[in-house]
Amino acid sequence: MKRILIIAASVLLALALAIPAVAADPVKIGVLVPLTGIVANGGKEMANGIDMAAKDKKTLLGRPIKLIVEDTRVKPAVAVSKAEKLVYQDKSVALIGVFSSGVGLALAKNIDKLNVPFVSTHVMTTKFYGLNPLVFRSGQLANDQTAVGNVEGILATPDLKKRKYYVLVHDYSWGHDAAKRFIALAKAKGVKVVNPDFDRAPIKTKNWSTYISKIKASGADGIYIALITDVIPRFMKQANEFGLMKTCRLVSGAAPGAVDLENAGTAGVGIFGASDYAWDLENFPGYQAKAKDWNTRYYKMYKAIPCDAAAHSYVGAMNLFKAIEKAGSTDPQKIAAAIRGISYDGPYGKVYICPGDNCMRNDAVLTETVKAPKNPYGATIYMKVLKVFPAKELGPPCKN
Amino acid sequence: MSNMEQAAPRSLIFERLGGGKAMWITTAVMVVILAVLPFILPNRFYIRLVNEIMIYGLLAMSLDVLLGYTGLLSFMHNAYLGLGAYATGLFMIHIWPESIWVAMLVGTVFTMAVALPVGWVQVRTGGLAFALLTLAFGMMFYTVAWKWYDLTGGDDGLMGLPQPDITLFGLKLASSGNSTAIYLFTLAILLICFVFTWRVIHSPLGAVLEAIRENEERASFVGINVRRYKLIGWMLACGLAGTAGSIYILYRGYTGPGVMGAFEGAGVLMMVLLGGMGTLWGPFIGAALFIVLKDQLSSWTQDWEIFIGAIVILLVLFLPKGVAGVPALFNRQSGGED
Amino acid sequence: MIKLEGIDTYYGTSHVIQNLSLEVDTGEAVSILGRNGVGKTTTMRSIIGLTPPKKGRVLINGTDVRGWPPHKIVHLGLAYVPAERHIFPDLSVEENLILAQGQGGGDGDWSLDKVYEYFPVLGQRRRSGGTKLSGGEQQMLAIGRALMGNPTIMLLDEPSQGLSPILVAKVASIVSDLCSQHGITLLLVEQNFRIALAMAGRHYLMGTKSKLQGEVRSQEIIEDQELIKRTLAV
Amino acid sequence: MFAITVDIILNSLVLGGIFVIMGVGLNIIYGLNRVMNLAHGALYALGAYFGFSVVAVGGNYFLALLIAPIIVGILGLVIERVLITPMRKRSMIYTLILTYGLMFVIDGLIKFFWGVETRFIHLPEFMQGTVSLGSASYPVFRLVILIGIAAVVAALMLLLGRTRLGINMRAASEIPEMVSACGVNVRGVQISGFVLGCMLAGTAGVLAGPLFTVFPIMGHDMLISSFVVVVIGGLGSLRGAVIAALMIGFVQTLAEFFITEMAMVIVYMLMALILVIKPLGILGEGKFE
Amino acid sequence: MSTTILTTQDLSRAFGGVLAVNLVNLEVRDKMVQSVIGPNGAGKTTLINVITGRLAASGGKVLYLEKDITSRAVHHRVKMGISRTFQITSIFMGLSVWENVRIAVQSHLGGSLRILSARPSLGSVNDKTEAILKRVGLYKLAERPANLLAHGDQRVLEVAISLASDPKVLFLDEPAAGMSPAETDQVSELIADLGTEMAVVLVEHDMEVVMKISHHIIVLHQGGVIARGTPREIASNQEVKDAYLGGDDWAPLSNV
Repeated sequence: MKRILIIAASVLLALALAIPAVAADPVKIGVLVPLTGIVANGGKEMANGIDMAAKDKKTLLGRPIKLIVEDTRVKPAVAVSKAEKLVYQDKSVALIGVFSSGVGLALAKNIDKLNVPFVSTHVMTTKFYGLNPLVFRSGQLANDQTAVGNVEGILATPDLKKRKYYVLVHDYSWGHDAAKRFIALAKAKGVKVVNPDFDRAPIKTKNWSTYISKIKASGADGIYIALITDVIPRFMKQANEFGLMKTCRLVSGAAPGAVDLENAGTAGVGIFGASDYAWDLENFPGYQAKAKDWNTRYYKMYKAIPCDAAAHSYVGAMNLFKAIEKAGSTDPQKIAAAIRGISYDGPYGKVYICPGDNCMRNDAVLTETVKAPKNPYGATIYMKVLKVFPAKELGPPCKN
Repeated sequence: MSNMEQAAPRSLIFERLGGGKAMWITTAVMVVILAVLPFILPNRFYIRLVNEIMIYGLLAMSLDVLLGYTGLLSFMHNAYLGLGAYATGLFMIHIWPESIWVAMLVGTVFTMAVALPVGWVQVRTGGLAFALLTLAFGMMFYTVAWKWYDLTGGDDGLMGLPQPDITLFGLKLASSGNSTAIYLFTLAILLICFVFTWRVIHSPLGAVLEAIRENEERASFVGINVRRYKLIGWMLACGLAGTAGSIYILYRGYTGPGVMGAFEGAGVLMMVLLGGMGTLWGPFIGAALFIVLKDQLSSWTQDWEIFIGAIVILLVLFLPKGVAGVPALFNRQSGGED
Repeated sequence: MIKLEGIDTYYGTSHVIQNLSLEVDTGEAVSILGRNGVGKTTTMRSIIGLTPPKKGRVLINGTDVRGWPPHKIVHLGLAYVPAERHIFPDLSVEENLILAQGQGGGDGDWSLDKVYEYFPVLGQRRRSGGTKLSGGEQQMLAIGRALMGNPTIMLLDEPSQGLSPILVAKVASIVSDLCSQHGITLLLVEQNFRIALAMAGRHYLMGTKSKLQGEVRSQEIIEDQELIKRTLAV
Repeated sequence: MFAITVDIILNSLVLGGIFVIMGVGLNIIYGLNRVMNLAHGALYALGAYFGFSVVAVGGNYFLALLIAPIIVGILGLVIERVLITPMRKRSMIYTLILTYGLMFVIDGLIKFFWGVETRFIHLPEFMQGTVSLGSASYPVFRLVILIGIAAVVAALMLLLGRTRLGINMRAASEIPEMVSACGVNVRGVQISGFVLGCMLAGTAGVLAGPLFTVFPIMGHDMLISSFVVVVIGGLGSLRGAVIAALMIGFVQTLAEFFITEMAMVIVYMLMALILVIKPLGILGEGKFE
Repeated sequence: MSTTILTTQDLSRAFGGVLAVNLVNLEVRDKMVQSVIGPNGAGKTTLINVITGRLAASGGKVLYLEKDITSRAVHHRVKMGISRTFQITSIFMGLSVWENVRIAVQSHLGGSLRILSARPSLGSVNDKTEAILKRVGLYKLAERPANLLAHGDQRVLEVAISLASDPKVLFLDEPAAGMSPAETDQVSELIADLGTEMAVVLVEHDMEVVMKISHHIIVLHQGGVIARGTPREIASNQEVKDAYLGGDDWAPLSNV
């Protein structure tokens, strides 16, 4: 008898622990970001951007906005189970965020079951084009877009143009995708790549010395990397320590994380690459006012350097909020329909979601990390904007 | 018969449960509660949670067959869940997407086929070396799953699992895409595995495994081929883990190398210890507590690891026999260490 | 010096020593004679604290040390030479000696040099690993190690075990000399009464279950050798 | 080609050296206490973080190298007294699971106090840049760290070989009972061993900090690698751990250089192979030399 | 003269450089109690360990029913009819008395691989378990967990376990160790009784027991056999006395 009681008690305890707290009044939005693991910084910045958007927007459909933030730990399985929790238990009407293509694709696979729109703000794989009616990409440039930005940038910069590039990527779908896109485009445009099969480093890699040795051995004098943003300064630091950066220039498929860039100090100088946003945009005509305003407010709210992860997550959230208002309801299909074709004029100009493939089109910047001039954000290293690409130049063309 | 029942040992909780009606009534009640749960609980999140608990409970139970009944420690039993999941998934994606039953069989058999040579090597060492070898082989499987991008999808995991109908004797029951259907399917498989394992544990073979756990040397000196039976225990545990893996991928529609990681393995070990070794139902309670705690804590606080860790430490210090040891606390004799 | 009052000691569930009392005076050399398996070694371990008695009193110079950790008992001036020697295999001879240096708390002036003086063979092999020594050398090392602590009491467990008679004779005479020269109280455990006779003046005869069958002086044994054989009959 | 060879050899030594310190620390704890410390990796991370903090508040790297291990050692003492002592008489599986819980707690505390971002330990001016070795060049700080590793190993050898405490430790890993019967407080020796092991983990952390950067879960992989080292070398065998650590350092570096894809599989296969041939590891179990 | 079941030929076992068992030739005969005695460290237990397969031999042979079994696995030897008890009680502590014996009987009679039947369904196993427990006098305690038994009963239980495999040779390593006088009497009666059915090899310190129930005694000293014979012969053997209590070669000491 006792044992029956214990089993029953355990089950009750388990259920009691899982009972949800509050009834739904606010509009709930599920936010999936990594808060632990190597990309935790990026996750924090994404959460900040989305939080800022919610604070700016204040209400949806006349109801308060409630963001429920869950940690994906950058693990697809965890993310899916958190998404289930956000949707089934918390009754979130939409999911937003997500770092890493692997996580994004796993979630996309399950989205029909979950039956809510999912706006990814930090997924770069090209597989997202037209993947699912409920899945959107609004944020980070996709790999084909960064490839265009980077190759064009290389061609436009005399110092970079003649170099032979060694391609090193993180070993998962985004890395592979980014490498293939870059290599294909480089080939077409006459940029030399020494290892067309590209080198793949496990995501866990902390010790880059072997890869650095390989780059040295390859005779390359340029490096193209597609590494998770937080890792870039780490790689740079080690490349510097080995004296690799004396001979090589670095082009990155993703913008380095702001905090990590700051932590890396001067080691992080000299990262060249295309991105959607850099706070330096506030010095560029046409973006000046909006960027400056957004930067100042972001810095004030989070005591953190404004960065691309926060900016495109902000924009993604704004797109979603606008669409919910436009749909006038929290019905998933209606929201999804409203997101298609929505546009928003944010810190980096006007963006819009192409209705044909559910992915965003936006302007982008070519940047290089350099020592920062005196600035209000306390940054010592920053991404200097070299060039601005209009959305049209980056492609791909939007077909309806 | 009744005479023999009386002479049967009464020393261990599971024996008492096994001998009496109490456990079967409890089991039946639990199964009924679990079976009606999806129909009375509208929130699918809980259904998914309970589903996950059932799968990990099965995995923990299979580890307990090894640890609690045979006395062998496996650090990475989850690797065999992973093998089962990948085998089932790959079979359905590349070879035959039609039948859920065949896929499950493939998952289980493949897991056991891999476990056989591994087990053969492991049982030659014994003791702590056995445990450390499970770590080595487990990490190897993990690394292969993680690095063999073309086959396993690497870090992204295995996706795009077909969702065939669940059929029984040609009769279509439901779609495996339906989470309630998968839930009930899991429950059914779980029940079969539980009854099967219970039967095995209380069979003459189970007695041999127990004897090895209690005193390996004495076991060999009553004529038991210890290595052979350890291998049988290992194969049984791995087969069950493979089955759990098959359900896992059907339930999740996805699997990645993450489920095979070393730290996930320690989590499974923790479930067994939470629930109490040497009882078949203990691991399920352990799995429930562990999964719910982890899930809830990670939602409530970013510092959930501290709490999980602290709970584990307190449990080991003050309740080393797990939840299954709780009855002893109520007994007159204190449940002290022997 | 050493006084056991009704001690009871268990080895696991086995009740090895039942209500044992005995006494050794300062400067005395006493043996416990008995066949194997009667609990002689356990008596030693009870005194030194390795197998603490569950009941009774273990008095060292009047202090009840029952339940004390062994090292504190050693600090009262005890030294223990187990029958198995327990030489640390991966320590050199010298390191084996250094380990025990000064731990006994007595006022002796034992040093490496002095031990090497008594046991020249140890000096010659000071760098060798403990297990590379022969049985006799190991026994000497064990005794040397015990002496390094400057003990006032030495517990010597079956020095004859596994040694040839010649070696035993040598060891026995060295130890006897040492103890009388340095005023070390000796408690010896033996099943070979001739060694006991050679080294101790008073003997407890121990039978099954650590039951004392009597107490005799060496003279009595020498006069009546059958006494031992009657009491401890094979 | 020469440059690459130099790189590979030095990198292997650096990696192997960190493994040596970790593996030896684990083995000292195991040999004396029969505790397989799963929190060892977390203590390593903690060492790196303390090192980072010492530098961040204005100390220099060498001060960090001194202070951080001491703090980790003190923590080790607390852990031993509060958590390990009550477990002495229990089966080893309980300490395994207990230290696993401890690992989570320390991981969580690191995140709580230092946040989740990657930290960089700033090194003194002279340690930046490269030094040329013939036609090859190598980062100065890596050489300094290599020297640091050598110094730690030498100090450890002196401690174990020449001091009273070292002799006591080696003896206590063999026949603890006899150590006690020689008048040495064997519990004290065991506790010192635990603290020493923790200090070594902390030291490895400070040394590895500038190599791999400092981040919350940095201890996880290091723990697994240390396990591999300890198992291949033979549980409790210090010499075995050194041999195994250097071997793994080389194998891992070479495998990463030449095949990348399955580098770690090679390492695990090697471990399995060694254990099949020698189930107790290269130098067997319980040797503490 | 009863038949010889087991013989050893120059059996040796070395630990490091020390020969714990040195060229021992032994003949174990059916339906007899033979005792192996000797002072501490004489190599008695090592000898049994080598014969029963717990330790490998360093030299020599063990012949059982004229088959060379020197390097057979332990469980094979048990199946062939060689059974033993240990100096330190070795039973299944967490199991009941019944289950302790039952598992041994089951292992002997077979059925261990019948995974789908319940344990009590092996009828012949149960019958035999019951018979053995009754014989050794533990039947009343069948349900009790072994770890809660008195020390003496645990030792008897170990004998019961070792009887389950219908041994032809039974090695008993100090079965009476730690027993009370009454228990010792009981167990020696049991051993004497067993000696009428099978070959029993007894290692025992309690000389009263040895002298009372042995038919034949072998005396080991420093790994080698120094005497063999009937209890009476051994009792009067000077060499044996010397080994135990010190012989004439100790003479130089006696005048110290």
